[in-house]
Amino acid sequence: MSAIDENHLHADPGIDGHHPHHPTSAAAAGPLQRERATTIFQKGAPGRRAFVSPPLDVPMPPPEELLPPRFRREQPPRLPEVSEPEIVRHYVGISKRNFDLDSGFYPLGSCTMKHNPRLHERAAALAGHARLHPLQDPERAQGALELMFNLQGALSEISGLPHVSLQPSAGSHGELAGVLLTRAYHEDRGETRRKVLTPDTAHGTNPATVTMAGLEVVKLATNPDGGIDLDDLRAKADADVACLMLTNPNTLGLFDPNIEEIAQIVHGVGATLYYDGANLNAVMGLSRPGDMGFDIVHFNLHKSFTQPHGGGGPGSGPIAVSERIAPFLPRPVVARDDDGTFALEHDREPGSKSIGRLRGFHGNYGCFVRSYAYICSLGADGLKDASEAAVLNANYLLARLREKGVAEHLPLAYGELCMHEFVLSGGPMKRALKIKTLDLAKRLLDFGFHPPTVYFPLLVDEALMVEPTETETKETLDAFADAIAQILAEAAADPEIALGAPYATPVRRLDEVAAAKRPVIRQALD
Amino acid sequence: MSAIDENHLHADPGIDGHHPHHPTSAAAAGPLQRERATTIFQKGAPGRRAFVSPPLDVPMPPPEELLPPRFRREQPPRLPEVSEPEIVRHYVGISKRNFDLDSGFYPLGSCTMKHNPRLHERAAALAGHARLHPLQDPERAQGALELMFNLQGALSEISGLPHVSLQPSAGSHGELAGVLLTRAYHEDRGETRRKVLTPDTAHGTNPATVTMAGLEVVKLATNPDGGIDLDDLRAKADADVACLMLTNPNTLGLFDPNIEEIAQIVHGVGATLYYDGANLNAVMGLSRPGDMGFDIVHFNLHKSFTQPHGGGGPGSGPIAVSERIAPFLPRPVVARDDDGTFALEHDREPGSKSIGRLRGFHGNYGCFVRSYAYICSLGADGLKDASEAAVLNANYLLARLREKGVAEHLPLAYGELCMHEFVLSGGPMKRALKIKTLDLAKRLLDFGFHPPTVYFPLLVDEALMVEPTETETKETLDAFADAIAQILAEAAADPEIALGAPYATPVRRLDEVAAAKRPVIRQALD
Amino acid sequence: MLAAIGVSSVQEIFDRQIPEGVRLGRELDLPQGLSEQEVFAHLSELAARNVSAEDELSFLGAGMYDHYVPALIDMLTERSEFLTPYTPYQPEISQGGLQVMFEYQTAISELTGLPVSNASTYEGPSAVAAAAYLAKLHNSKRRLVVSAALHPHAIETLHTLAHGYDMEVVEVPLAAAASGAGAGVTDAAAWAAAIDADTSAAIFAQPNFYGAVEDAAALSAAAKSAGDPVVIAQVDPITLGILRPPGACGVDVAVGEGQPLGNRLDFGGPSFGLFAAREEYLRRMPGRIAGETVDVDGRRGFVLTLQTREQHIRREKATSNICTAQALNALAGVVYLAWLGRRGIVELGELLLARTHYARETLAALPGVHKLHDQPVIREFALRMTAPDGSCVDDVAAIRRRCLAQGVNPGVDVHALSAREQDRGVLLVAITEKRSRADIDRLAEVLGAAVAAERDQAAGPAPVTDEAVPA
Amino acid sequence: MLAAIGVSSVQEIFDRQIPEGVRLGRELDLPQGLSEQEVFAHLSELAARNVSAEDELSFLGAGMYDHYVPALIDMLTERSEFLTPYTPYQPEISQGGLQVMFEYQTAISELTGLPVSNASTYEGPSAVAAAAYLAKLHNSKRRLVVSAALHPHAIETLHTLAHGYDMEVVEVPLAAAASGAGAGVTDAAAWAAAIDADTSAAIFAQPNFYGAVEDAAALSAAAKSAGDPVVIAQVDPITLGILRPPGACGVDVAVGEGQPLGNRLDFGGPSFGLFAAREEYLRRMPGRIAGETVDVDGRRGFVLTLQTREQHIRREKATSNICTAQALNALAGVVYLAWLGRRGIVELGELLLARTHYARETLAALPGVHKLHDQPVIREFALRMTAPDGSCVDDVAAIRRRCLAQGVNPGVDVHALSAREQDRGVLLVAITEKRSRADIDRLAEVLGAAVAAERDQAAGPAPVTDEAVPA
Ligand SMILES: Cc1ncc(COP(=O)(O)O)c(C=O)c1O
Ligand SMILES: Cc1ncc(COP(=O)(O)O)c(C=O)c1O
Repeated sequence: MSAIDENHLHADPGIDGHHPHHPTSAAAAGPLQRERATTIFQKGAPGRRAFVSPPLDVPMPPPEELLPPRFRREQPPRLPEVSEPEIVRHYVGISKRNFDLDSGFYPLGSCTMKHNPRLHERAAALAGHARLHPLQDPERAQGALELMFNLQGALSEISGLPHVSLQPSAGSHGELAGVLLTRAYHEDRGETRRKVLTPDTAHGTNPATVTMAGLEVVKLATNPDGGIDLDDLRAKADADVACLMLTNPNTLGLFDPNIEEIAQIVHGVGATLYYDGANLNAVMGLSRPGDMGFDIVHFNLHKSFTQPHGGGGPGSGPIAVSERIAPFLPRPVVARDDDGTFALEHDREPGSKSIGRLRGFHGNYGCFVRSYAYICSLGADGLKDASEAAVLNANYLLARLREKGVAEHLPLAYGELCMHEFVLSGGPMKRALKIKTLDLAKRLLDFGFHPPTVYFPLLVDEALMVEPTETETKETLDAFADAIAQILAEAAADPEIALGAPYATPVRRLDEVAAAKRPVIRQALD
Repeated sequence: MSAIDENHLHADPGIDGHHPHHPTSAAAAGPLQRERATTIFQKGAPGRRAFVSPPLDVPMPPPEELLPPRFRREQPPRLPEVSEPEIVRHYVGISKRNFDLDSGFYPLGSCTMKHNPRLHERAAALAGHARLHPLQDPERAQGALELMFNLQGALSEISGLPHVSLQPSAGSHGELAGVLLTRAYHEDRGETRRKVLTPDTAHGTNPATVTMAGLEVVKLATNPDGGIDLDDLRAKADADVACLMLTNPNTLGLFDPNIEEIAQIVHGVGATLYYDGANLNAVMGLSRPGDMGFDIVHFNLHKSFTQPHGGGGPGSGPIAVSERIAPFLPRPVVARDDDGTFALEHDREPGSKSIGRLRGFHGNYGCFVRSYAYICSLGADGLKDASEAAVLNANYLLARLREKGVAEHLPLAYGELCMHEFVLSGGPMKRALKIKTLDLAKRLLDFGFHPPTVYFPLLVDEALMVEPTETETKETLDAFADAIAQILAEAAADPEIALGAPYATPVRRLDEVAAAKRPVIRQALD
Repeated sequence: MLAAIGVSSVQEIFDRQIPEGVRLGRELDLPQGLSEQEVFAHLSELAARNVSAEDELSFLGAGMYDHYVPALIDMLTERSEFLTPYTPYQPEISQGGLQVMFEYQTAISELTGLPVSNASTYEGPSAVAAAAYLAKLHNSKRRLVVSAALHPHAIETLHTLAHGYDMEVVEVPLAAAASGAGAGVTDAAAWAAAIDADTSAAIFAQPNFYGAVEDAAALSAAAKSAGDPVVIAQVDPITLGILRPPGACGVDVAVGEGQPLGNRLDFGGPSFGLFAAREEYLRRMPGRIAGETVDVDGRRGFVLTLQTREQHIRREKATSNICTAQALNALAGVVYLAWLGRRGIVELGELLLARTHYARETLAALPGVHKLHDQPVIREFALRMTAPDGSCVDDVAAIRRRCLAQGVNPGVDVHALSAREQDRGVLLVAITEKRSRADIDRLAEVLGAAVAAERDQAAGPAPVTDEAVPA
Repeated sequence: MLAAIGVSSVQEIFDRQIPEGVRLGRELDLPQGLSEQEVFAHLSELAARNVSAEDELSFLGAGMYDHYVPALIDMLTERSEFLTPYTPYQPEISQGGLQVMFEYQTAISELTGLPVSNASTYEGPSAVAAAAYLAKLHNSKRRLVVSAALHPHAIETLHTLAHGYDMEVVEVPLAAAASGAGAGVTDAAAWAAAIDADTSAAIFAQPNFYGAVEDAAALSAAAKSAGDPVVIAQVDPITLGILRPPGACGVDVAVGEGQPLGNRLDFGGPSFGLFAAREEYLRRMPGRIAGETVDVDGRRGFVLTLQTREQHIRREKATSNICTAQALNALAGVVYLAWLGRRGIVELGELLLARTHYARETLAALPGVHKLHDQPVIREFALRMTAPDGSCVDDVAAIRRRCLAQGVNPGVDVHALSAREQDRGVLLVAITEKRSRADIDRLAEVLGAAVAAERDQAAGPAPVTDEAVPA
């Protein structure tokens, strides 16, 4: 079915032409829809298996001697009993029930779904990287440490901040590190600041992080241009403010023109400025958070630096910080000794100000390999080109969506131009055409597109947040714009089509309320 | 669509229930069907590219000096102009228009579509195998030569014949080697024998090979039990017969019970006996061609020894021969020297009787790695188990298809039991239900199964040749049998359904006549 | 494209949006781009300067282990359909990923004997801290009692995060060597004593960092009778084929490092953290959870469920800030478990048990090498190196260096990892199914020689040239 | 299952079918089966005993070349959808594979400048023999005239197969060194003289085995005026971005080894053979051909076409016996060509041209090292090693051994490959885009020293210890 099988940009998105008002009829059911989901636990048969054990080549003392019965499990866990061919068929089969970036356009705002070059997978799979134990002696892991050192350096240069920790496991983990760093910084100065300012456009991880770090969220208003409301900021910036967390360009895809003044205000009250780097793809080589006045930045290597998203991770969320924050960085970091060798610097001295570790070992090294490969491939010029192309693509697509027929229904929420992404409002569409942003999104599935991010940022009515990235062609952008126009035209004629969408997906709209009300979160076994 | 997306064995094979007699209506079109095929040459835009050249790091003399204009190409070949993301999307997209073994049952008779363990791909990809140059000095390729030596040994043991050449590139290449060996053998004895006997059940490559090797095909009749007609054989076996080519079990899935007598007759007139090893999967560790009296055997590593079929290759067709044929073997072969090192034995002495090379280098080594891994995994016991399971599965599926409702329409063509495959006749079905074997096959596509081999062997009316292999589960065999029964029942009610099938595939029945009449075999470019 | 936008250059788009003062105005100080083959050559060269588990006979463990990863895992995780999508926000086109989560949750629930599992957290140590946060949300108490026999990284992470939670961490020491159980296990008396009514969570590891099988049921029971903490166990999933599962030992929340389940070493990440709990914690769990439901036509399907726990809905009231987690690693985990299967996980457990036992007995028979404790061990165990006078050898590093020179990495120098006094002289040795008896015997030979040489050297100077052959 | 079949054991199924006299009755004399990890360890150990192009600085070529294979090829060829189906007998569910064939045919047609291409043959040398068979079918003549500057394996294969075709092979020698062009190219006069009215095909290689660019147009024209043979060129596809294509040189059939196009070395196979021709040969081509058509609903689609040429339809009257060919390798080939693209194939050609020229000039400047010929070269060239007295060095092997000891594989000892007198003292050096200028300079250094040492040794005994350091 279209949504998951092909990037068929010019396809007829296929509701049965003869029955436009009965789109849910069995006639329209695609073949994957006829297949009922069956888990691996429901397959196989007793005694089947894939694993063959290596031989028992040591003496076998009585089992009780090795592990007394009171420690022993009584019944084996009811794992599947399946052969290798069955496992392969099962997972290859369900993989086909996924839409993916290699199969079509994925303009998911705030997520930077750029192409993932396969070179990176090849490099990361080299035994010297993939089979390197994290506790290998540093002298015997010099290649890995050099890679991390170089990556630290590149991220430092890109962010304009001198010190980097690669440890955090994802963006929100980086945020947590950042807020804890801020706390440590203030505490070190004998201050207990409790408030963290976050604009109402902020990503959910920002406020959630603040709470987990024991601080308190104070919301900042957005001005009519989509930037921080400076008056609100001035009013709230007081001595109890620990930090302002900002995304710039923000989640509206807009670069805050007052960023210098914002920094001044925040620093003026002794607070730190935190940069949520999820939108860094707009400004690589063009503008640097450090130069804007930020003290702490997190990177999402899985966004700007093309670590594949894996269906929801793994990611990696390194942070870069200014000098004043550096003493508090999580340890270890990688340092180069005078003799050119690389070392893990632990800082275990008694007076250490480090906030400590955030996780085991050194961070998601496998992601570092990929992002480092990406930085090497693009280089200084290529990174800038990538951001320029990302912004060009976004503005072109925006221009296409500001054409007549679309713009009246889906106006740009703020601004005129945009950076790497933009946010439309589905409010007029909802009022005029009686379909919501959700319906538009679901109908896009039938056209073989992943929908944009929907209902975020929260301050935009019926928000639709579109991020095309630099690796898409003009043909794809045009096809997407055409699809939006077609869906709107179709809705003008008959809103039921979108309201009932999708039709061509392995399953159609799912009952999320029932799922949450009586959660079934594992396969029942007998 | 079902056929290529899921091994959905219990799915409703979905013709629109409301319009059973209008299955070709647009209403039934699946989404992949709405996508028009577009080649990579029709994508991209001028100037786009994936390749980035390494730097020119040497002096660049004037181009004419390096390559005079008369040798130069005037216009670059019109290759595609596409970026890496476009290439990935294109080929990932068209890959989804293929049915494959990892996605469903593939009982293609005579092809042994058994599971391809991924271990083999991993092993073959090791740089020590994949990046080994064929002209590496033998002392520096000892691992590869040992692997080839061990594989030669294993194939020798499995076939019961002492000498092996790994050189042929596929089964039919092995046949060509075999017939040339036979010719060389007779010529060496001063005889010019012109005739090669092939049963009418023989695979097309056998007679085609005979012609290419300059000999003449003489057909042998099949007796009512499905074996060689001994009288016909006796009548035709004369001093001008060079060879009898036989598949045993033959292409009816039957082991010739007279094999010993056949060998006697053939050897009695001084001819050689050639074993087409395509069906070896029935008898590994159970019966050996050498012990049956065969002089020359080819193996299809891509069948019995699970080299993935790749959409039509690569394969590999090693041959094993008896002592009397050995002097004529293609060279080089791998030998072990007294000191335990391995060498490529060329036999370039003036008196060499070798027929010479059949191709460059040493054969399809990448396939050797996989098949050797397979033999190591299974071992002596496992190979026998595999053949036993293959035969058990075939007989079970046969039994299921001899149930009422099926057997009257699709009787077993010959015999009672079978070996690893069996051949049904669709003749009664055609007469009673008005659908042909082709229609049944096409309708199976809608059920998500690859059809069996059809219209082969030629002597069976409306033949359907089914080879389930040992790596399928009973559940799969049952589902397939159920599907056949369902299609027959459906045809009894309405033959039009099968006659119009398939419905759920990316394209439906294709006009092969038009394709052959005015062949369009490349993308037109302007 | 520029015409459609209404600008004359790309530069103009930036100039109109980014204030001049914060434009970079120069090129980044980074090397220029390279061709694919050059990048690959560079990354290969870096890889070649690492000694991987392929390049030496390695007994390193302490949290990540060189288990065999079956080839089908690579094939599946490299499929575009699993590798390149993001979090399944659009369930209609993400049933593959959602079903994988559901199956993963089932497998983890089975392994741990606990009814609910999330779809993954980052990795092992941070999962411990995440469990502590769950306890905080659950009972709003302030004390975290943790066994000192946890992985040091887990303890350190807990300290870091507890500061954010405004909670206090109390470490329960190891039992003294003189006690019945020997050193290397949690001191049961101290454990019970540390837990009070204000204790939010009581945390131990099973098997613990020193490889010892703890008396999990006893620790849980003691905790419950000393207060009302959430009992958290950090477990090693590969042992759960043979070890009594946490759900059957009174544990409330089980967390652990998932790497042993079909994930690469990757110099420490990415892997995944498993997180399972009793039913009552379900609505406070961190991370994604896939749930079963039906679509408008009644077809079975899966969705992300209980999202009101999550940051994108609940923002500052979320139960966790986690967003991107470890879906692909969890996929590898569940495929690995399917590959092992119901029998395989037991067989593998028994093999590890037997080999580890053999290794421990063989090594502990060497002069100067002693078991740290007598508890059962499954795939890892701690040894203490002593000088001839019986005092513990400070310089495990020197012994290790001698082994490394022979191509054998004998395991982890625990003091170098933890910097804790209790860990001086301790070597942690991991045995996976890839380490055969012959490998273990080779380790015994090399380690025996290394310890002997160090003891000799301690006794007086002697040349070591014959051992200093590079690997 | 047995009950359904109506037997009491599997054994019975066999006993009832296989005569007792030919039952094996014992176990095969092979080792017992192994676990996946053991098999992988064994195959890894074998791999480790090969010196691959990753382990040395290699200038080996002579038919297969260490070009860079982009990562996306592995990803695509490893997709189940391409890896595991067989020949597309059922076109409705094989459009992916069929379209790949159609695209491949287009790419080969573009490269060669010839209108028709099949979907692949086995590999290079056997493709030459297959082309000869096409000539036989076309004109029923008996003589095959072949340049001695073909790859020796191609000539040997042609001899083997020609015996089956009942055809005679006549080799045209190389031009003598004294001639204008130097040695290493086909002797134009002998070529013209060898071709007569009974000549079925005239075969040359472009560039030829010695790396020389032949005057293809002249050879074709000469052949056509000397008789009416099918003119067959064995071409190297990677050169066709810059070299005049066979279709523009009067060639009728172009064949060649496809390995340089995105295929691994694999110790010599599998790869693919390309096969393209003028329109008039279409219905006698060997192998699969995909053709465009429409389905019953008018959709564009692809099928295997012109199957009446093939063995499964025409049996003894087929134009070839080929069945399983090299579909997956051809897929790698067309993906590689798409990756290079219209510009890339030219840029790559220019880079190879420049580097190869540099390498030839640099090496030929070494004492005792000479160009074999003066023809232009693109990615490979032949050198002749001479003793100080100007005679050719017999022992290229000794020179190579000295280089190998330095980690440099200087190329192919041609005489060892061909055993032809003409090839004594000849070293064939291949340059790919992976061999940088620095690599070439290193080769020059090592080869220069090796030749000098051999010349010294020829002059009198001298110790070579300082060079015999293992790599
Ligand atoms: C603006 C913004 N901030 C933070 C995050 C959190 O990053 P991660 O998912 O890597 O934890 C995201 C990612 O979705 C984001 O879009
Ligand atoms: C019985 C039989 N013989 C010979 C062959 C030819 O083998 P290959 O396709 O490897 O050339 C086949 C394969 O299809 C076959 O089934």
